[in-house]
Amino acid sequence: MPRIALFISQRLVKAVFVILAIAVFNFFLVHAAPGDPAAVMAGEAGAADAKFVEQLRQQFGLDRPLYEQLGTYMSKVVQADLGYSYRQQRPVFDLLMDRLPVTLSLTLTAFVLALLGGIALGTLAAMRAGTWSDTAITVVGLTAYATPIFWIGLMLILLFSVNLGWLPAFGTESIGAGYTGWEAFLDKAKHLVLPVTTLGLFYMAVYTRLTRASILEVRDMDFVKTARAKGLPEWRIVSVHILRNAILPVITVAGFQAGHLIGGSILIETVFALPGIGRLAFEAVLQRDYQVLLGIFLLTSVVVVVFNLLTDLIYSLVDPRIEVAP
Amino acid sequence: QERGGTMNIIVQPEPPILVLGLNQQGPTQTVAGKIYQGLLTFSFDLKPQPELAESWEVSPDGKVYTFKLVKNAKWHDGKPFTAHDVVFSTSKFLMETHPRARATFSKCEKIEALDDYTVQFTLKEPFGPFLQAFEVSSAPMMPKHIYEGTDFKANPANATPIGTGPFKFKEWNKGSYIHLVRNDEYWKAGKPYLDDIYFRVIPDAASRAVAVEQGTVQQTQFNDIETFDVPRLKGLPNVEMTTKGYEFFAPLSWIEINTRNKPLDDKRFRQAMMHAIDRKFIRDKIWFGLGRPATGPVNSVTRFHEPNVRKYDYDPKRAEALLEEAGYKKGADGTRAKVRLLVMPYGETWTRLGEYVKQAMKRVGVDVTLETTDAAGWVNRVSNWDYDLSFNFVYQYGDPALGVTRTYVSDNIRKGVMFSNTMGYSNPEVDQLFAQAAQTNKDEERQQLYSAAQKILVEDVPVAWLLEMEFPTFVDKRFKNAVTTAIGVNESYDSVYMVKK
Amino acid sequence: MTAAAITPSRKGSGFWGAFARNKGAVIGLAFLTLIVLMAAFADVLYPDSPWDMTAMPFQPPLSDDALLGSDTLGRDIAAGIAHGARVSLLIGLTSTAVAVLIGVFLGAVSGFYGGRVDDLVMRFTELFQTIPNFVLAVVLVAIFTPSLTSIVLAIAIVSWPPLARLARGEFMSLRSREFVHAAVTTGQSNMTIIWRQILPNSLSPIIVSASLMVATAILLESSLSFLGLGDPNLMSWGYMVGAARTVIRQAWWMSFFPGIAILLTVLALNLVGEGLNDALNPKLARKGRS
Amino acid sequence: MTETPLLDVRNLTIDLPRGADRPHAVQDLTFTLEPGEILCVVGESGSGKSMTAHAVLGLLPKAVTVSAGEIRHQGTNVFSLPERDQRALRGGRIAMIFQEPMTALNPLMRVGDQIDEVLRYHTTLDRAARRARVVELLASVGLPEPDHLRRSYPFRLSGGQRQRVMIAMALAVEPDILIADEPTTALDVTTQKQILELIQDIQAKRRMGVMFITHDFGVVAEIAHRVAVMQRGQIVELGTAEEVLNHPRHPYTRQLIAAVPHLIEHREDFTHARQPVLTAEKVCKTFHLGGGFFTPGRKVVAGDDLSLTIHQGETVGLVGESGSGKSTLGRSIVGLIKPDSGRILFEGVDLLSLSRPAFRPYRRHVQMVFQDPYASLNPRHTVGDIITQGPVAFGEDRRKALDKAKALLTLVGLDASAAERFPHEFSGGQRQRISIARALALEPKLLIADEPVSALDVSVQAQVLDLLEDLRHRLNLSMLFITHDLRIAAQICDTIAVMQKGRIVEIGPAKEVFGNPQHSYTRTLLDAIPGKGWTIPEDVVPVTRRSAALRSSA
Ligand SMILES: Nc1ncnc2c1ncn2[C@@H]1O[C@H](COP(=O)(O)OP(=O)(O)OP(=O)(O)O)[C@@H](O)[C@H]1O
Ligand SMILES: Nc1ncnc2c1ncn2[C@@H]1O[C@H](COP(=O)(O)OP(=O)(O)OP(=O)(O)O)[C@@H](O)[C@H]1O
Ligand SMILES: [Mg+2]
Ligand SMILES: [Mg+2]
Repeated sequence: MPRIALFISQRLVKAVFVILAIAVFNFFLVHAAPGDPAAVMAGEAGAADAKFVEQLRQQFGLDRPLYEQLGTYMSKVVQADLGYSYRQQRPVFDLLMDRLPVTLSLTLTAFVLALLGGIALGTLAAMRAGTWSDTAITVVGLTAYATPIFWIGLMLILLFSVNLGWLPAFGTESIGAGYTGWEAFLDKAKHLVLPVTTLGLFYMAVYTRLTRASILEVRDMDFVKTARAKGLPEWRIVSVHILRNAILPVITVAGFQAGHLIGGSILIETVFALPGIGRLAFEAVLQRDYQVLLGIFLLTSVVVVVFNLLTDLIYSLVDPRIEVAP
Repeated sequence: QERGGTMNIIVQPEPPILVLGLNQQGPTQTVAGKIYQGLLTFSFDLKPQPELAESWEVSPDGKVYTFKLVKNAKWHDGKPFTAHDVVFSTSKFLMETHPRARATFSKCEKIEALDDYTVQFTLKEPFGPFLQAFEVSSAPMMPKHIYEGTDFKANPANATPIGTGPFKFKEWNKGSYIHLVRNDEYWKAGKPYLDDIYFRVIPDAASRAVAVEQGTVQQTQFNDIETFDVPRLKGLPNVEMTTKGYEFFAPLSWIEINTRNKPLDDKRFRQAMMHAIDRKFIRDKIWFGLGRPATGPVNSVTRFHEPNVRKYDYDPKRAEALLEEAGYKKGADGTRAKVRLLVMPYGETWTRLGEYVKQAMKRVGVDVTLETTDAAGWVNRVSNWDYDLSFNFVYQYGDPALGVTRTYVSDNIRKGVMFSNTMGYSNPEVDQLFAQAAQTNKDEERQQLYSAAQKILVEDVPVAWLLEMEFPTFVDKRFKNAVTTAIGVNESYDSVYMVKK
Repeated sequence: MTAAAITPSRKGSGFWGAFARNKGAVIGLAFLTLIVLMAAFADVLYPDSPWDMTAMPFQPPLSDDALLGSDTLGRDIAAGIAHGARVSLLIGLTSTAVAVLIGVFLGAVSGFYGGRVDDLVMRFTELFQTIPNFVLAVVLVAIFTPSLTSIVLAIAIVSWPPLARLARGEFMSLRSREFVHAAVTTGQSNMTIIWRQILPNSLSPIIVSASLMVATAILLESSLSFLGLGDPNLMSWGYMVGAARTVIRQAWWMSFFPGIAILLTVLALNLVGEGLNDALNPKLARKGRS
Repeated sequence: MTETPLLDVRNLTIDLPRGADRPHAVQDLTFTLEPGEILCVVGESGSGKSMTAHAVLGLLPKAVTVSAGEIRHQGTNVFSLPERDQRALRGGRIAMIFQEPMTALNPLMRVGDQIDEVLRYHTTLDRAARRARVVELLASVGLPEPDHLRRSYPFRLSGGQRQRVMIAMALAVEPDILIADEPTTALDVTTQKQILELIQDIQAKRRMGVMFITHDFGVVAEIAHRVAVMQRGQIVELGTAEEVLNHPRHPYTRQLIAAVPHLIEHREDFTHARQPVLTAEKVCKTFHLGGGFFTPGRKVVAGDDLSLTIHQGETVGLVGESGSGKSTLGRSIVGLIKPDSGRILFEGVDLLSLSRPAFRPYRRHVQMVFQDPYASLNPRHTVGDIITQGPVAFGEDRRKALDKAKALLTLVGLDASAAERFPHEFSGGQRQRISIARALALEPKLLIADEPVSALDVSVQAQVLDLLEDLRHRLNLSMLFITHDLRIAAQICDTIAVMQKGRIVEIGPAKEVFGNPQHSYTRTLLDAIPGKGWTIPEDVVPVTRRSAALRSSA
């Protein structure tokens, strides 16, 4: 499919520019802050003399002029080198890769569940528009949408870990339990239940609303009337004619949000003490770990761009009208 | 006292690195204290106890210190620990990487190994608290054979720390846990007892509390448990709480006052602050009973504390009178003055404290605007004197010369340096007293000098002292001997054992 | 797009009629009115500062000196909620207003002029949309230190892109509408056309999404406060939950009530937003029900 | 008639939900459909034509219910059947074609699959047999390369092709009733002709009963055996085509027929002695669509060497099928589009060479009336505002402009008080009068009318055309009249220009172009006009005569 290849290369070129622009933008944003990592480390050491801070600054390259730092940074970014975190004494790339699995397993599971659940509930609600089940789904969805995500997390911990003791409240696995194989997987899955539920609930509400609205829109279109006039059974009309057409706007929004789930996971990872990218980002802000912060920004931008690309591709597969147009 | 058992200890925040010589943040000390060792440790009353040094002598003029080392200590890679390691650590490694050690050992004229197991330190002039500098976090012993001739900070061996301690580094799952295992060739026969120690990273305070309750972790220390959880956790049947084991650190908290700015340059205004703030309330309601209201610059568990100083009781009336006297009359809106308070970004409790101070000062007519920032911003602003009020607490390291002097003497007014005399307080008399007291090793003489200094300082209020802070250590009742010395949880844990039921 | 979409709702009865037919919207509006009243009369209801320690700490709800209980320092939760309504609404409204200004301006310019200008503005918008919202907001607030202004600006900065896209779309489609062409042929200037012809007609979807954005802004503010990035001088609901989360197990009420306050306010705003949507965009409204 | 009719609708009454403009969509409707017959249902918009059709298929919207009457299909009451059997009836025995071929097909499904679906649910054929049948069907409706087309998505097909696919789908299982709800309204005349022929052809071959809904009497004249005329939910007249078309009895039928525009000879010939007002010389315009980093995008030639002159007092008609570039020329003249090359001379000045500010003074001389009376008035401004905005922009005093606007409103046949009201308070015809008043407010010399009546009902259409005709005479306006309806063009234009694919293929006096077309395309167009064989009966007063009477009395 040379068309698709052309399309992808076109989008990639565009994406590279966006990402480079973001890198520059972030660089200045992050450096606009007062204080630097040397200061934080001096503060945490509990005692500091001028030499110590000076040493740190030199080590971090913070004594160079800003444009020089930008130059160094950009030339590294171009080579896919995200730099070195002096605070954590590790290459940023390694740090991110350490944290990425947790965040990905959290966000992707939440995303997939939210998408499937949202589409199912939205369809149900729309096809029964006006009945009590529609009302119930709508009300619950709206409530989930309006509730602060961290608050849901806290309430779930309170209920399921503290009061009922069914599920672990934090962490990604039971440490020192020595599980292997299937047991280890189950253990990890158990740790993910509450965070995934919390994160997924909000997005499920979003997708439910979207699906419902989209189906209501499609439901009255002419081609659905045609399908009815053909004497097709209802389930086929819903699944083949209505849903497939209604799903497109949901895919757009979903693809758009998939990248932003990382933002939502800051809160989730904080509440549930998960060592993921979101928390790393928050800590990096507070500790002024420039390199890490810039790395995360870059990574998330890449994720968003990749997801947008995927969305476009899926879109072009589902919708023949989109001739993978730019 | 049998062998075996795994202990899970909270570590928070996650240390950046475990090489104690390179990083001395609190969490690093707690973890690395099991891997590295110092020459000495300290009893609860801050008397030196043997560790890697089995005995020591001080010359009568107080200038020469000679240590005899244990003979069977080995590094985790099997190499013997000798006097040369001590010399390397104190004269090379720490001089480059450890600000506190640098301050101490730069007072030495020479450091030499008399033989493989004897080290001698010769001081340029007597320094009272010299022995205090040999505890594990102040002077951790680093392996010469690994670091000699390398760039210490970039040495690849930093990823797998090698010490002489009872536990060896096994694995570090970043963001999750650090795993230490028993050092089978530990130099104390039959020790340690525990097989494994896991340090678990749990960034959320509420989660940490849950972890203690559910018994997932068996020990917490320092600020791990937020103060409001302390009363509840104290009541748990499976854990025991102690506030002992922090004597060496003896943290003291205060409101940092920028005495360069109006109206804070007025002694009476600062005294009024001392009267306006109810330190008992702070202790009881914000620190939930932990700590003691501070009376002056030296913590009562630190050596040379002077109890007989001017007392500042909670007395808003008195505070208002002092403000009137200083000329701060009430304006139309009931406000006498406006100041900013830069809240220390080290957790909820300090935020609550900020809110309390704001309300307390409002009661005497001083309008306080709260400012928050992150750690970097806080260090940056305080060390560059861009603040009116802030909070701070510092460790006293057992001796005023180590942990108190630096805050008040005028030659430590250094812009851009944190934990210096950032208040800009300057009193030649105080400078003089502190200088003399450091240079003698006669305890009575030092007591007199320090008492005099404390009286002056309490009168001048260069900072508004709040609490002699206490940290709660929660330990699972099955684990014994966790807190035995003045450095508490930073100890090597070679004598900790688990009682199996 | 047919004429129905731009049929105006000037007729009072039409707008209110359509609005009132949506039961949820009426409930939401009633609730919102209550919250606004509470915010307006917070000083009358609780004349003292919400920071004042008026009760014993840790008083459960329905105790003598604190209707909804007191917090860890003995501050009245009810007073906090009443005063917090102000902050939440203030931040929600101002940040939305700023976002609307930025978004509509850029979107209008982009949609009206098209071509290069459009390209440039859209690339710029894309940039902001690629960085995850909340991460950017956290970084902005942390960097510029938390204060009312920095929070409002941060929320506005992360919220404007969707509005810009919406406004752009509206302007683009309205620009090629015949009444705009008619305005061009009758010799009206670009400014007049943007201002008098297009803007009023693109307003209703913008109003609808702005009303929903107020809700999102309130949620964002509470999330920031929850992470300790709120203005320390303002008693806001997010702050209250954030401050109480650590004692949630001893004192559920401290985080429960402010959490409920956020939930209800956001819910009410959403309901009102949907009602506005029904009333202002009647085409969609009809589909939404039947 | 001894055999039971195919379809027998008796006393059908359909209720509308509360709040609708009337209580019943249709009321007490009775008619039959015999095999082999085409029954045309005509009537104005909203008269209940579609509702009736939907009721037959059991596809009424949820809120709409049948409250009385019955529909019998070969004797069995449709309503009494269980849902399963109703479904079998639908698509199996009764098939339907909808008005909009653009939206009536599922955009995400290959057309072959869409036809296949019918076969799957109404026959027991296996896969291969179904496929063969699909190909056969596509071929039978005259689609080229049916085996290839089967795998296309609807968006690749033209409107006419889609409508053919719809018909193929409807015929899939050989139903005995075909309901066509305005199946050609959205199509070009030429395509319309083909589709009408196709339906007639198939109907005749299979002896189907066809219920054909339309509002175009030309179409009725072309195909109907019997005609039912509906007004406000009731059948006001039902009879054979002959009876209804040539001897209408009901006043409503007569009114409808009177409004039908007709290919008639133009009443007065234009004398070319007068001054040219506007001359277009070699105007070219090409649109570039899409295109990105690598792709060049698509080119559409909308104007290719267009030349044309409009004299003072002359009406030039621009006709041609959709997309031929008519609007592009009109818009270029008023400056909404900038052509790539060529000159547009207004009283000797080349408008295209002028800068924006220099162009402005000329704007008032060239005004435009747009196609859509709904979309061309800003819904948020009062009618007074709308009319005065132009003069105010040219520096006129608001007060004065408003007085003038009121005078204009009376001129176009509205009350002066209309100035205070908003556009949505007017009917379509009234709105078009308002937009004419707006165009006149600047006292233009030239009026460009871009399909000004195509969005209106026939009867309203006639009124607006009358008005334009009247104003032209009174104000001595020049006019460029764009339309795709040749009957309308014939009625009011002096000169006709025929466009095809961006070129003017024929231009000349109306009489000559219609009477003696030179270009083959013009002939195709003329040939495709439905109902040519039918002339409006004498006793029904033709529109033009009525308008002449109106003019002399004014
Ligand atoms: N879904 C609906 N709900 C309520 N009323 C409707 C609905 N659809 C149509 N109507 C009303 O029913 C009446 C008849 O409509 P119908 O569609 O049958 O008219 P029509 O003769 O087909 O008109 P057109 O020529 O415009 O297609 C109209 O008054 C219309 O407003
Ligand atoms: N702004 C535009 N951008 C791109 N293509 C355009 C634009 N306007 C018109 N076209 C294309 O130019 C061609 C001629 O369009 P134009 O509107 O002039 O046709 P028309 O004869 O008026 O048709 P209709 O009868 O449908 O109104 C069409 O193919 C159309 O798609
Ligand atoms: Mg119809
Ligand atoms: Mg056109």
